[in-house]
Amino acid sequence: MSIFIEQDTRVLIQGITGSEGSFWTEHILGIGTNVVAGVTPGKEGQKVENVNVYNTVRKAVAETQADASVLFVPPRFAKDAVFEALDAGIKKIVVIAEGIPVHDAMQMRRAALSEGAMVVGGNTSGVITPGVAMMGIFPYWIERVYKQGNIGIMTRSGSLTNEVTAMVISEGFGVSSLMGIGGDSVPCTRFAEFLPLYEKDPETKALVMIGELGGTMEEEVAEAMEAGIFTKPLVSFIGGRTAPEGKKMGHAGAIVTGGKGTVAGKVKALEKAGALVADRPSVTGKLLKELING
Amino acid sequence: MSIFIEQDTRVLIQGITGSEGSFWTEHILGIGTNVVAGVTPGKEGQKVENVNVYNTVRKAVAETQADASVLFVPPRFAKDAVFEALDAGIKKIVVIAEGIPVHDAMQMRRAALSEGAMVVGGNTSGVITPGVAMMGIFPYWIERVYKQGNIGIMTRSGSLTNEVTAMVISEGFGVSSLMGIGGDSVPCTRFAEFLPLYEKDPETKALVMIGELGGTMEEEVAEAMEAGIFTKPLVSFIGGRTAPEGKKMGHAGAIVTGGKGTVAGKVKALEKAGALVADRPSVTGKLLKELING
Amino acid sequence: MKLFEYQAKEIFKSVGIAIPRGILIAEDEEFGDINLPCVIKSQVMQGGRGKAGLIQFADKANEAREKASALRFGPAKVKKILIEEKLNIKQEIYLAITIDPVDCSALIMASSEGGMDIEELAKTMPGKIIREEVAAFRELEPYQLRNVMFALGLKGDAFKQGCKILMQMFKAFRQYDAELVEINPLVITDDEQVIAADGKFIIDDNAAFRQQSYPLTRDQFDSDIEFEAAREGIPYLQFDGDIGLMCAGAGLTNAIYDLVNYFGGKVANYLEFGGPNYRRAVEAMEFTLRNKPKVILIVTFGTIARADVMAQGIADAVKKLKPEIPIVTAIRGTGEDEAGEILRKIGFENLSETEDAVKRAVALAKGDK
Amino acid sequence: MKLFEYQAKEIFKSVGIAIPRGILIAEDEEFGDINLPCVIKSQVMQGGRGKAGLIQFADKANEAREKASALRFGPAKVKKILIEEKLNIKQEIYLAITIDPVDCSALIMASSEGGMDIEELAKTMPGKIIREEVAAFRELEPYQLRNVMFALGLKGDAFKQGCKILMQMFKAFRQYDAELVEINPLVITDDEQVIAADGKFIIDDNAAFRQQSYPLTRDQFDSDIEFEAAREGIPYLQFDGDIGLMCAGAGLTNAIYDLVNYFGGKVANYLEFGGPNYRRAVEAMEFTLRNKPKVILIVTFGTIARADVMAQGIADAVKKLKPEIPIVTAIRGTGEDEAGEILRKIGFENLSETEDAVKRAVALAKGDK
Repeated sequence: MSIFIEQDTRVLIQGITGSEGSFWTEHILGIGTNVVAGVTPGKEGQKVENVNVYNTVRKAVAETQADASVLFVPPRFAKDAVFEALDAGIKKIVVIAEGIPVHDAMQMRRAALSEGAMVVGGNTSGVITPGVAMMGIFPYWIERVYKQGNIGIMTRSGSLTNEVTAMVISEGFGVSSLMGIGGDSVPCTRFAEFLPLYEKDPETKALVMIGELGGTMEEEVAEAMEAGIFTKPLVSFIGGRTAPEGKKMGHAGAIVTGGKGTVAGKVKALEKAGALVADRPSVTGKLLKELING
Repeated sequence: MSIFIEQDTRVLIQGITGSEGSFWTEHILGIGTNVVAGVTPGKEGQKVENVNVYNTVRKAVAETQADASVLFVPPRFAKDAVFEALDAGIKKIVVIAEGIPVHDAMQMRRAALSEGAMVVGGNTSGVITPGVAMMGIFPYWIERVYKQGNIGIMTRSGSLTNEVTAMVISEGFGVSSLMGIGGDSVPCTRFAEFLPLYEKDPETKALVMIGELGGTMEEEVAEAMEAGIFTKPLVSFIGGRTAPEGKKMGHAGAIVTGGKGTVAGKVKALEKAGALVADRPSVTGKLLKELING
Repeated sequence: MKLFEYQAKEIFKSVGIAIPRGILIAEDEEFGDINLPCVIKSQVMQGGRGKAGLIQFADKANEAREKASALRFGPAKVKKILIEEKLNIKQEIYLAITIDPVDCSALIMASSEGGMDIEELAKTMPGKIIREEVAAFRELEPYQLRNVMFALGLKGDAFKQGCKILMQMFKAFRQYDAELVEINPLVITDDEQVIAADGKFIIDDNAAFRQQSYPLTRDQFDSDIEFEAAREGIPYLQFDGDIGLMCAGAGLTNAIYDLVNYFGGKVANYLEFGGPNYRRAVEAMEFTLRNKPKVILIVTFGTIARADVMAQGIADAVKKLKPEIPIVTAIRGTGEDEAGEILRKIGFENLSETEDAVKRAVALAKGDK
Repeated sequence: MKLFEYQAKEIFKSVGIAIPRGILIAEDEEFGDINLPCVIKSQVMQGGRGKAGLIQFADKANEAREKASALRFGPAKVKKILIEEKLNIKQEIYLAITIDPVDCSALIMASSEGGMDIEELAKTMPGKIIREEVAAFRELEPYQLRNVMFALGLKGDAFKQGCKILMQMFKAFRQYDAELVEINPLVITDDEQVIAADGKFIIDDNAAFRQQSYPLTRDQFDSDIEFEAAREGIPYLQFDGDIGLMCAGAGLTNAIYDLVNYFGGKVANYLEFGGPNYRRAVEAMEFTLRNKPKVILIVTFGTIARADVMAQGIADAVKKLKPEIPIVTAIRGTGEDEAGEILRKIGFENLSETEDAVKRAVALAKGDK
């Protein structure tokens, strides 16, 4: 068992013939993921890493029963690709693209919600269950980060994930499932919406949340903990404690305006709900140990 | 018990200060309907038949807990009024207006479905439970039609309803709840979608469906009967057996094109599902008697 | 409102859908330059124009002129003719957008078997119809264009043109409150141009208040009476029997029409006497009488439309128009007792049962007294 | 991209939202005719213009000219000035549209307490904020305009103008891919005109490919370096410390920024070395050096961005630019062993732990060896 992606999940790769798509298809296959088809309009009949390419998701699903899709398409086409996957009945979608217009992202999230689907991203490294499968772009060959184990990781950041996760691993833990929710201001699925999956996953004993200044996603997790929706131990690191107000540090998610979305507020809410919050990445693993061992 | 509207349903009247709205408010109150508020933008503070008028549905609902609304607004404003009622959380809406653009009607139906609400109409006389309440424009004072009893009536036509119902009453029956679904080609709620309500209504022993050529709504009822969704006796009269192909007899609902939606097809489907179909209005009551008495 | 082919093509052109080069010749106009060989297409509402000889072909200008003249001044009396270049057809495609009332969607239907009637195709080869839906509130997305065009088997430049045509068709469908937009056939020419060789366009009458670019014209109707009634906002249909129907409500009218046939009669016309027309009995009867029926049958069972108001209107109309044919009435509903009284005063027996009224009208039309 | 007030007002005007009569004076321009009394508004990005003396009032043309000159040629060196008629204010309203990421809606916020800062208002009088949401795929409907305007207490002609203004604001919000459209205050004048007295407009940078009417200009940035980096597509932020950061990814950068502060250092600037920039080490280092930091701290933990490619880029940059300040690297991730090897060859010790790197950079900035 894992969350989101299983060994038998039938994965489709949209944009498979592009340079990113074909490069990562090799690695996605490499970890053991069950890739059943690829889609690139106009390239039907080709093969990438021995995976059949179709013109449309509809046809790929009809012929291969794909039930999950990871998208390697440019940001301006992400919305169309997500709609295409949803329309074909796919309920698990990962959107890697960085730079999706926020009005597009709103439509993507809204469409996913109304279809009862889970779209992860955009601007994410995706999803990985080390040793099992991945829909994303993780360097799972880096052993000091992608070691199998019982700690769930969910994160708003690509770059910081390796940093923090390495600290968790260095304390002797491993990772059950890692969900990159993406760094955009409107992620299609929000932190709190993954909690029920982690809660019921027997492989996950505790959860690490890598948060960031801006927005209200960390506060929503605190609320879910208070409401008893998530009851496992949770340790969080939240970047941007000292970030100057009103400055965007690289992406839209990481901005504080008018006192909303401050790290201080997030820390307070999480600690009140029973989580521990690391003030530096390096102590995350130690806090986790502390919390698990009581 | 009744369907759709109960004695304690808190009814709002949108467009209450207009000539149609104020005229029918008197009669809607007259039958005993629990009218709690009216809405006409700009007329807040006025009263119609002692009912308070508000500027917006949101405010009317906040102050009176209205939970159903009947709309007396011109067809070009029907969509906006329905959206306003849905947004305010109202789940039962009756749209009287005739002449709603079909593109508007599609949006109305779609919005109702996604809100889990039931919008009846447009182009309908509405809903009446004789002796209890009404949200509509029925001449309930005509005793040979609006007599209380145990026969549910659902109908696509205003004019034909009185005709057929009179024939049912003349055989000694009375009416439990009458639902006018409206004569437009895109009614917001379709025949088959009312069946679960009639099925569980203890006051309804049998159902009369007044159908019409065109569309597939009668066929959908036959399907629901075959699927066991509706199990009570059903008699139908369907107008337009001899209607010339391609001619619109007054409204968009009543047109046959290309052999689809023929009365013959509907009769065949209904009879196969166990319903009886009258070939003239005058025999509807007799068939009902025959079916009920076995 | 159903548009003429040339009007549909005007819309296509305005949104960037390619149409054949051609000219429209109205009643008194002279011939302009035409591209040869050409197709001469009568602009009439009726279907099956090809079989009826209303579409002709010509290789030379003389021939075209003669054939067009025959259509214009011969028995067909065609008022407008569209003369278009004849296309070199490589493939014909069917492409249409209509309304799905169950899913509240714009339903795109396409088939690589263009030129055929879609209803015929639906019966004989349902698997050949490609469907794509656009729900209310949603837009037609690029992937849907690809779904349709790949399924049609289009490639290269024709694929791109096809995508653009469908996108523009959809825009027109929404923009003009259409009930139907159809291109049949959509032609792919020998040199890979994708061109709308024919066009059907039906605009929702209920949206007329926001769609005023296409006013009603006489050409859209079979008769003067229908056109004039429509201009007055009174639904009127012409048939070929001898009983003139004035009924209130489409549902009841359908039932009466059936009953007239059931009892062996034939309907001359139907005029909608309900809704806003219930106070316009004089005009209504005037239109009905122009059609010269043998008997007028008036059946209503009114809700808003009060029976007494209708009856008074009929009394006024009889006084003013002095019809020389019998009139049968069954005016029921709100105020029916008063209605009976009013009619009795002018010597009419207001019947209570619809079937009795229909039987009497049928008998009167057959010459019984 | 955040627009200047005058740009926001250009958009307002183009969609039919009334703005005060006024003129824009750019750098070298002469004064035109102005409406008196007037407001002299410096077109700068910073907030709190009133308190900073960047907004002035004048009753006479001479006075206006003098005050404008002081702003243009004095220490503020304002490049563009908007001179507008002073409005006779009866009421000030707050009206804005922003994004609700949870409900995926356009969130309309309004308050009858215009002129105040909305965030201040949200803290002190949350009940005074009127909210109305328009979900993705949906349009702003007339009833929603009424909800807002009735809640604001508008009446008569002002009510109608208010409805229209909000509708047009929403159109602009969608059309321009806005993250924020704000009118604060929206003024109702003594003679019942409703006018946008100020305007904020932020366009989503990610939508730049379809929003090309507003190219980046130098005026939008605090420094030449920021402007030039932005033109190259490299995110760059200016701070006032002495450690130049080259990091990959916003998340890691935020953490490093915190760690620098945690260990007592100060950041001079941040340059995004990740994403598409990871192959552009030379340019990246060039921008960083222009800011004259005491030390450069390079931290990455790469996924797509390969550590060895980045390290090679750094080696090339050092060779080309010959920086005279110390450089600390912790370049990890895919290919990190090779990266260490490359860096070792140019005499760098590539650190493995982020904290070690930050501590060393802080120490170096303080003058330690």
